[in-house]
Amino acid sequence: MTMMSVVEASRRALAEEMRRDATVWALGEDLGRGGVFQQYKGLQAEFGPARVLDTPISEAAIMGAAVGAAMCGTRPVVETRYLDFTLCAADELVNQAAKARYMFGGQARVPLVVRQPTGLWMNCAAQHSQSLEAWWAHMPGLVVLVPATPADSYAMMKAAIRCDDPVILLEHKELWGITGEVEEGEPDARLGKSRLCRRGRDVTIVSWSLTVQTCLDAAATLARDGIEAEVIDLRCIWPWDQEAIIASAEKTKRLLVVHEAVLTAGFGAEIAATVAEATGARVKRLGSPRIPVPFSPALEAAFRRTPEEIIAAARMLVA
Amino acid sequence: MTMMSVVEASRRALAEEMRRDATVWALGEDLGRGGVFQQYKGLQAEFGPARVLDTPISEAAIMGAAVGAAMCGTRPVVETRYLDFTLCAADELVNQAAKARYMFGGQARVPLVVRQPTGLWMNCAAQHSQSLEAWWAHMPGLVVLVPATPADSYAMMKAAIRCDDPVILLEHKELWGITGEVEEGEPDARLGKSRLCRRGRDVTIVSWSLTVQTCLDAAATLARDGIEAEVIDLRCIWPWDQEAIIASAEKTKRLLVVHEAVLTAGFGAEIAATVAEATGARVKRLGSPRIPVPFSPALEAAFRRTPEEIIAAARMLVA
Amino acid sequence: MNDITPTRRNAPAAGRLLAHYRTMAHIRAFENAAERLYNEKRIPGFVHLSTGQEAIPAGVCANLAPGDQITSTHRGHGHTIAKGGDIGAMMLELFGRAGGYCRGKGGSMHIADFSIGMLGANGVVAAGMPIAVGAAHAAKLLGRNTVVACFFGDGAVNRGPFLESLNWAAVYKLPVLFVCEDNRWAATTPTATMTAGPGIAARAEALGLRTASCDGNDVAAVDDLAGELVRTVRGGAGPLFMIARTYRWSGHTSADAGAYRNPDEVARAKADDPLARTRAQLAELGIADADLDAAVAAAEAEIAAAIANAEHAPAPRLEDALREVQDVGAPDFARGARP
Amino acid sequence: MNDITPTRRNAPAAGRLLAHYRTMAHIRAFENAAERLYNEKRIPGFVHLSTGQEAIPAGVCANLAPGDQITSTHRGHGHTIAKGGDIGAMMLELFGRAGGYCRGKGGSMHIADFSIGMLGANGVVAAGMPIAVGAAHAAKLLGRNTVVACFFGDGAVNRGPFLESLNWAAVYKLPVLFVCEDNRWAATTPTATMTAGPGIAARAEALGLRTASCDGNDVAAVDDLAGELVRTVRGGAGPLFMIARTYRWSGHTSADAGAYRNPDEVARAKADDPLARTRAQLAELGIADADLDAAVAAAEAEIAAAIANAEHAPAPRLEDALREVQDVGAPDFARGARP
Ligand SMILES: Cc1ncc(C[n+]2csc(CCOP(=O)(O)OP(=O)(O)O)c2C)c(N)n1
Ligand SMILES: Cc1ncc(C[n+]2csc(CCOP(=O)(O)OP(=O)(O)O)c2C)c(N)n1
Ligand SMILES: [Mg+2]
Ligand SMILES: [Mg+2]
Repeated sequence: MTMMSVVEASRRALAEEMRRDATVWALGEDLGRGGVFQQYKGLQAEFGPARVLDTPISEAAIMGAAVGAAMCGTRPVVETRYLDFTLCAADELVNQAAKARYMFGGQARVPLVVRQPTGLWMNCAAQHSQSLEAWWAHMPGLVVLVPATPADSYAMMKAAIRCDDPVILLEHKELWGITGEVEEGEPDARLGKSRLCRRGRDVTIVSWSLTVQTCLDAAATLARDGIEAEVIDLRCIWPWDQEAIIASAEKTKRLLVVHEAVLTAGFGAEIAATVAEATGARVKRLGSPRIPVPFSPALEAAFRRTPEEIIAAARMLVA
Repeated sequence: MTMMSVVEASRRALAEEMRRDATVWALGEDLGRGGVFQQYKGLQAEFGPARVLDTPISEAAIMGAAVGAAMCGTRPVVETRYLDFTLCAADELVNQAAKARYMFGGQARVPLVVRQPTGLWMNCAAQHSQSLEAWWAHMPGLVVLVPATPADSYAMMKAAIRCDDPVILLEHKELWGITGEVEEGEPDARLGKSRLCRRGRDVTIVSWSLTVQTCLDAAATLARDGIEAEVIDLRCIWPWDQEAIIASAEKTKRLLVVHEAVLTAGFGAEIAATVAEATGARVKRLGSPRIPVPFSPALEAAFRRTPEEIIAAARMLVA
Repeated sequence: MNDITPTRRNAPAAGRLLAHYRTMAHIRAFENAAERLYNEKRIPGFVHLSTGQEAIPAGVCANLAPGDQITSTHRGHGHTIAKGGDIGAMMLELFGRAGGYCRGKGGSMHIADFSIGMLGANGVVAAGMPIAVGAAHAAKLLGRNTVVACFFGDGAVNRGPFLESLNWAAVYKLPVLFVCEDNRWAATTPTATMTAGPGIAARAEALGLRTASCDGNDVAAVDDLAGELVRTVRGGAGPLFMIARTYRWSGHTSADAGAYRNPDEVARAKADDPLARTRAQLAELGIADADLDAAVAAAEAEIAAAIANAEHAPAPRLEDALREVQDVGAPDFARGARP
Repeated sequence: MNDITPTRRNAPAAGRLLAHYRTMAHIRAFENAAERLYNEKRIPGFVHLSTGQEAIPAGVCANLAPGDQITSTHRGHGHTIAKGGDIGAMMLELFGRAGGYCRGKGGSMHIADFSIGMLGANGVVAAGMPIAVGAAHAAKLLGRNTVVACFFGDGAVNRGPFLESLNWAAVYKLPVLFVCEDNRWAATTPTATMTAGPGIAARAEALGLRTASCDGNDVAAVDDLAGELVRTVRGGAGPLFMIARTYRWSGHTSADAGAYRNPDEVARAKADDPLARTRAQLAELGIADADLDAAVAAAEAEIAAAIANAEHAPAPRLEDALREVQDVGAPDFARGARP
């Protein structure tokens, strides 16, 4: 186990996969300079400009070429720079990458990783801060991962690269710098399995990515009042760990789902609806209001989950 | 009241708005020949080629130019031909149209209508059959309409054109030919209000677009067994009629949401989650499996809601 | 503007031309059958017919090695046949049968045969272009000496991916031959009315590609030009671009009568039949009419057999709808519709 | 390649040149201040600085009428100032204040002033291009005689919307002047390494637009060329395309030191300072140094006042986050986060 940051963990995982498998390559704008978050730092020096490819500002071609290259024996890792720019390549991702295997009756495989730096960071406003896991969850053919720790960033990067289907890797921009223990080597990413972060009996709190820590902070406060929250890091949006979430909600009889993305038709709805269908648990969701991400910190606060609102919602559920 | 088909109702509404307001115009590919579904038939002859504009196959420019033109004093009606091609203009729709008013602090208004022929029709397979109302519901700034009748096609087209914000008009391709009574003139589209199609006390069935009729068919069968289903046509995905749905679910204590779109993270999840949060009603959803739309009728059946499965689900809820 | 002048062979070799004729006869027979099957409501969905355009796939694909690849468009039957596709599997797919190319999941608009390097028809205009470029990128990364031929229509030149794909191929010097099938129409619109500037070749040249054009109804001309270009591309020259002028005999889809076109224009195009022209050339080279009739009859018989086989072949089972989506997170009916 | 040759005025009129100098001095002072504010962590977010590129917006916008419009890029402060924007409102926006141009919702990357026809900076490369075209399309539909100047960078020419927008403008003969600010870099990448073919002008010409280029650091040259082109566009000639060569003094964003660039290249560019060049020209025309110093001082004072005002201006209230989203279906906190 080694302490490292998310940016270091994901870089190491990518480098190790590139060493292991010569068909793995990364492409995107400005990768040769390390990428916007230095998540590619040093990789071009090691692997050369052909395998760490600097591209034109051509999102449709970046994604489309990656689809073609993935269908023809390579494993491209696409850097989208900011999730938001994926919208410039939506046809290539959704109508081509996600559907190719199926449309062609299983003839094509698209082992593609799409890295999407996600969410709030540095007040980048409406076109550089979106969280769209609910969109990808709704899109057949895609695997959707939302690591919250350096260990998961490392393990999921490896699993994503080894996956024979297209994987969306949502990398929250405010997590790059956090550090934690990472088990290097051949970790088991357990795609589809959640992580129990804190055991509790009174209420189940499910979250992912940046907001997991916010939920843990809230749980600590709740514990002081005698409310024991079970906090689960979902880790994967698709497939998601229905079994564990339903079991926990059955135990605690209360489910709270917390995410940064817009509440309306967010992935919290899928979880809450599934749990409501399967159990008698009370359910509640916390997410952002249905607004574009605003610039000013005073306004952007509407997009930040806080321990206070989680505490209030948990208390309400428990009451 | 006049009997007419959906295609006729929507064409009339567009023509009447174009007569009423010289700033309304329509743009898209092949409109001069009436459009793929003849929903523009005769309009270029009446309004000329500048206001019923044939465009290049340039989805990004169609949508992007419409955004610019909408911000500058006109009311464009964009024809996307098939919803699926909207993905070639996702940046223009999502990052520009939906966010412009907000990002610019209210300076810009984007009175844009985006017509998206939606859903199954003629076995057009994975790239011509998608239903993405859940995506648009998740996107702040958009109004999302899902008419199921000629009367609503007429009224909602007018309301969409008069709306000062971008409106997604999801026009199900299998509905073009159905006929019904239309109140012409200045109908009240009541955006955000649902329509009670059938009163019942045992279970609330919520649906929209093509599947409303399937639910009514199921309700007729259920009634023979003494189960009285309340069937509600949601009409609008955003804003949606939370008040009426919650009230009905409170009354019947059971909610069933039925849609053609993929179940996972579909809009049914938002409705079921909202109702579960607000009431003690049992909830259940029916939607398509998480697969691309297949071609063969034998497979495409997986995407068609049937009265039988609705009946079975309603019975299960009532049991 | 067109800065490549192919070295024209003095006379096409009869054997090669006859092979082209056979390919074209198969395409023609397939398209005629598809049209009839659609009109008789014997197949689901629509078909986009390439009748009248047969010489382009025939002439281009004759220059491709088995390991070479192609990407296609919504109008892909001819490309598939010319690349060596299995007519029986394609017909099964048109019928939506379990034994079809795509197990009934794709239909006409998503025909593919990855075993012969046919990387798929595509329902989105120009969407095959970046995919072709990516296939060539993979070939370069993997050190394969293969070429990708990217077919697309004249309507595709107004979509952004046209620019992005050509630029990409040129920047990375990828082995792609872009083949524009210029049939002058994009659905119901004359492409010229929607395409500004000096023309398609100028666009490609402005993106760094050398271009050449030919009469796309003259299979020998297509063959000559494609032969030269494929050799040059394979030699490492980077991408090249060819334009083959042709005409779409039918409507845009099988549902479209094409009534918006001037009947004279259509009649003139039909008089310029690529099959008839090849037949005349072959006659001049001494090939007997009977041999040519036999080629046509053989093609028609093959297609008839494919239909006979497909019409009563088993449909896929509903549960097959859940297969081939994805491994991790595969769907199940429990979480969706009924089983 | 560049097929428009502007009629060069014999000598720039001193008054006009002085006005340009004032505009440029304001932009320079604003960018210097923004950079300092970012470094001192006094403003949220990032800023993209146009230091060194001031002559282009100054020279182009001087030829626009108040009713004319512009679209901008991520690097939009200079465009806004040159079009006559309110420096105080822009500074308030950089600070995220309630009184800012966008009420604190947009920040530097979404500066806009619709009252003066500044239709917005844009966080997506090339996204302003179809919007500019649409604004011009509206002008044509409404019978307005206005012109839209569309600013974009050299990096944008590799995005699909570049092709789609130029083709659209040319097909419909729309009153757009495309202005490529060619600073040779796109973020950390030299654009030439990613741009195939004979160059940007050739791309525009292949799409049916006449083009011209000029030294973008010579405000008189920009003014002359833009003047001629705007007149031609306004006359109904359809879209035109100009390229102004310049250099980005700073890094890509305020967070980027730009260390990947050759220091000599940067030094050479800084020696070619558009403000210094204009100053020299003005000196030749007899304008006293003191007057020019006064212009700079006035600009700096105005910016200082804007900062002083913005720094302590009220922030927006949290509930304002819910305003200006949409009328029908407006959000509320009850259905989202806390109130
Ligand atoms: C992005 C996109 N826009 C529109 C369509 C609808 N469409 C299908 S084929 C076609 C015309 C294409 O013309 P061209 O590229 O010349 O090919 P041709 O049909 O002539 O072979 C159109 C508009 C589509 N499939 N994809
Ligand atoms: C579609 C898209 N891709 C990538 C980016 C990230 N990005 C912002 S500015 C920029 C460089 C743009 O270069 P250029 O167009 O030359 O403008 P300049 O910055 O030189 O003014 C990039 C890659 C973006 N904003 N949008
Ligand atoms: Mg064509
Ligand atoms: Mg630049």
